[in-house]
Amino acid sequence: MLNKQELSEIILKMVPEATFPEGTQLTEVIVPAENILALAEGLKNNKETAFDYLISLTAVDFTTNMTVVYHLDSTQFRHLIVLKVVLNDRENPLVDSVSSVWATAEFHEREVFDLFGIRFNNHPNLKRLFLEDDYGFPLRKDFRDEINIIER
Amino acid sequence: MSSKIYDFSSLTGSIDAALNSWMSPGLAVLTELVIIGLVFLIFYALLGLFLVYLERKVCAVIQNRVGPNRVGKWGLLQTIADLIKLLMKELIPIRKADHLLFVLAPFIVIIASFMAMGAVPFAKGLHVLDFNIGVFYVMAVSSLGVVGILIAGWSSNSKYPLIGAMRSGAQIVSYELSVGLSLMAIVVFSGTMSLSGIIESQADGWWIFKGHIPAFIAFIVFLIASTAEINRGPFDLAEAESELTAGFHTEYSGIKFAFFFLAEYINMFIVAALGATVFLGGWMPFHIGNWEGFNQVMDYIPSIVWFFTKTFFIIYVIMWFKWTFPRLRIDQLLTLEWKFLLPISMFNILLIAFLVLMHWHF
Amino acid sequence: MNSISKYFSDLFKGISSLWAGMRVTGKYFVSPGQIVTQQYPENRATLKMEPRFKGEIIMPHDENNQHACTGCGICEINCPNGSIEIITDRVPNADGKLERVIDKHIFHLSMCTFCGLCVKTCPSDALAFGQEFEHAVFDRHKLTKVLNQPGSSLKKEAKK
Amino acid sequence: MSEEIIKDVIVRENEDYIINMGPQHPSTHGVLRFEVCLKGETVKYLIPHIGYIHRGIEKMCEADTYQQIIHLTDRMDYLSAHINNEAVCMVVEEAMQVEVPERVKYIRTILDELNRLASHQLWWCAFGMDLGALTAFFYGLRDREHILDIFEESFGSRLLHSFNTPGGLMHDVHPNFQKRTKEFITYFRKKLPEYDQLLTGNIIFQERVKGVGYMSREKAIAYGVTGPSARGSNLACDIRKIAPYGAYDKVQFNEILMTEGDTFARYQVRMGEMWESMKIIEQLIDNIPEGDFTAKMKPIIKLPAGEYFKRVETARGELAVYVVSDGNKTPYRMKFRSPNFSNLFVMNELAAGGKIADLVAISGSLDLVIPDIDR
Repeated sequence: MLNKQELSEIILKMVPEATFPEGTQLTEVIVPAENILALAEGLKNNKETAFDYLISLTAVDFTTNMTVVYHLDSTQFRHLIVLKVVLNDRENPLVDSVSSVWATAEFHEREVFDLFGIRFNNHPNLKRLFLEDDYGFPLRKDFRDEINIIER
Repeated sequence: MSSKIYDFSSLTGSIDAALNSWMSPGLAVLTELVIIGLVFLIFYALLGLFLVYLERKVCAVIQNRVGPNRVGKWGLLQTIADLIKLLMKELIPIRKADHLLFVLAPFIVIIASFMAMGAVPFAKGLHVLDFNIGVFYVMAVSSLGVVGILIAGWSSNSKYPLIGAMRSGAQIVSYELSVGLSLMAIVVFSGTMSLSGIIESQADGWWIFKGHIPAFIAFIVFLIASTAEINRGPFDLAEAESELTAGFHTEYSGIKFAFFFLAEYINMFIVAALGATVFLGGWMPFHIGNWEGFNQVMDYIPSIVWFFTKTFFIIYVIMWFKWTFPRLRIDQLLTLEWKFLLPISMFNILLIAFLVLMHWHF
Repeated sequence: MNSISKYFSDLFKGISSLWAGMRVTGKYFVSPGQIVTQQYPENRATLKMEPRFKGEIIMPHDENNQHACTGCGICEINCPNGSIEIITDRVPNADGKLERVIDKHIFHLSMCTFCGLCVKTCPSDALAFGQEFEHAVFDRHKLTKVLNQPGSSLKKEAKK
Repeated sequence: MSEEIIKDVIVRENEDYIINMGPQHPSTHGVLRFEVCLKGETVKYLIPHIGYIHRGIEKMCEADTYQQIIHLTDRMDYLSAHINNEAVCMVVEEAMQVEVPERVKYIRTILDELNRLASHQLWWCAFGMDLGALTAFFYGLRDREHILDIFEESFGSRLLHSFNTPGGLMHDVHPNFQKRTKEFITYFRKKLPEYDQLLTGNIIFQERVKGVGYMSREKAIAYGVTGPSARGSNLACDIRKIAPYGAYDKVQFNEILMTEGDTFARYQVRMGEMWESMKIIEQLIDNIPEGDFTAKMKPIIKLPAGEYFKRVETARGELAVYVVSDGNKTPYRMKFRSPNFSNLFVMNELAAGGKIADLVAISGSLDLVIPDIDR
């Protein structure tokens, strides 16, 4: 079990651009989009961190940017870390897929693609998961559906 | 000893004589055919309805439920209500199905079971056809039903029915062997294939008792194999509802579905009747050695009661199986047959032949 | 030889395990014990729901046809599904001041999920759960209910 | 979307025999569709299709206050409704830094375990039915009825009881609660061995489940499988042990682990968990401390701006709640990491190469609840 200090040292070795916001519930790391795959592989394969279990992969629409959030756990050490990728291009957000690192990411990424329209590079099967192909991206804040959603 | 038992052939003989005195012999035979046909149709329908009701009640009691209790007293009319519902339902035609075969299949299934019924000895002298190869005839005819099932599965032009039909084919082809061999055991004991002859040979004791352990093993094998042959749980792979929704009759509706349903229950009756006849002495009362008084009391119970008691006992056991066991997988089903039942029954029949040769049976 | 004994011991174990299962079902066949099926329409007279059973939302009225609802609208705000609508009216009271009273407290049973937030948050305890559970109707509009009875008025003592 | 994104990854060959299991199929336990490619009786591959009951709970949460969210979480994994409620409540309590009374913690833990028992009973009977043992279905439901009666007496509803509320409980449990729970435990301790006689020991059952659908520990981790399904593959993933919440730190219980990784191992884990749940309830039921049933909470809960994350162990695995708050009374973003979502997608790995009957057994042993997948 590593604390925030030790984790940040390891991560900074892999991705020097990473930043660590203060005052968060869990250890959070913000990394640039182009580094996420390398960092994911590093965190999983590093013997000290061994983040082999992706709890959840989701996204948040902050209206100014899209943030992809990865919650990681280690089945060996049971320490948690949150990776964040900020995507400033809201119209055509694009990030590397981590499905080669954690198999479960394939489906979480499909869900994120379905609900946010964030596309993942090198994803083996990026299709919509829940909704129809011509439906919008409902979890984006600017999504409007006059027919099905009653605003309160 | 068996002379005390009422012989139905006197009744049927008197009807025959009366008919012959009224009309020409050819017409009399025709009338008899019509009468027997009508009686059987009614018996068939009533039996099917009753068996469905019985099954529901038995499983309800096993499962801590009440079972049908709304239509009629104790729900006795429930199956009749269901039948009316099925009669009124639309027969959904399937596009791109082979229509002739699609319609034909339920009839093949039901005719096969109907024909097998003809050879069942219900009581002393109450017998439509008393073949000298009765056992062989029942087996041959009852396995005709699989043709109907295969046709039903294939002609539906649907995927689940096809899998169900193929399973059913594989299943019945294999289990036919064990059924045949286990019946053959008793044929070896009694020295005849005629069903009435087999019953007569049990006048001094049923084969399951006087056939030693081999006859008992043959009975168990018969019970398992025949349960498989009539596609009932735990061998109901052809219509495994959790895998194939409804198996070979997925696409059938209304009365055509009812035919399959009815045929399944009648087949169960035929198998139970055959088991009762061959192993449990058919309509022969229960006799114990030299207890003359006891044997006489037993003789007072009509033979038809004996027959139905034994048959329904076997039916109950088959139902008990269904409501206890999970379903087998298709490869396990075939393993059970080819690795266990078939070797056992083959060894068993050799043993029996040896016993009979040495005159070690009673 | 070992394989033969294994064959027979497998056979024996298998049959005895099957027999164990048949004993359980056979036991229940002989003595079913407690029958769990509820004979529903027949037992309607004796069928008592638990006092806390959430069947529907009701507004209890006393013998003077008075209820405790002031029409504050907290239940309407708290309802997650919009199944409560309150139509209020302003009528002059004894002092001549205009006072808010409810005209209609409309409850859409078809939208209610029985989360209980309206009952819990009501400041004057005007709402409660009813034990009625037979809500099937042929017309969906019948599921929209007006909770305050016609001609009912606000219970004055209830306000403290 | 561009064409190459939408196209299928698996190019179907002409001779592939594709059957659709679902959306209406007896063994999918809901509106889930498996597109199964068969070769004879053998499954070549399967593709799960979901979304038939996607209700957009995460979107709906963005318009609801935290108290109102509770009733939505009931409807995700409806068989562990209470545990779902507790997850949201705890994330709010943690964010508000509210200390809930001990009594609430005890009652919540007991209800969690009762809920887990009810869920496992339903799983047992549905699993039996999947394998064709129809009587098992009624025995399981018969015993589950006792738990539902306890729930009905205390909460007024049997399945979807929005009984938790941020800060505590909606109201106190019924005075009969302790007595009836103890009665139930004595009753069920007698009935559970019957389950073993009817199904576990049965040779047909064992043949059907042993060695079927092998899942290695690595595969379980890679696919994010949690709960009893993963513990059958020797993956210690019980949140009740890793990060105890409620009163779990005050009770002794074992985390059932099996090394075989097959369907029978997953079955045995759940059967073992029923015994453990009863042990937990027995340790707590007599020691419920007196006190308030809720902590003091403001009527309008506004979480401080920030991000909060909480995991609980539902009957099917790990439910994680991730809340992004901007300081308003409604969450800015609410994400439920549901256990069944991850558990579902390992199906192809487990079922490929097996028989079609194995597919039914495997999907039964994963104990999928479809509304939890779609959310």
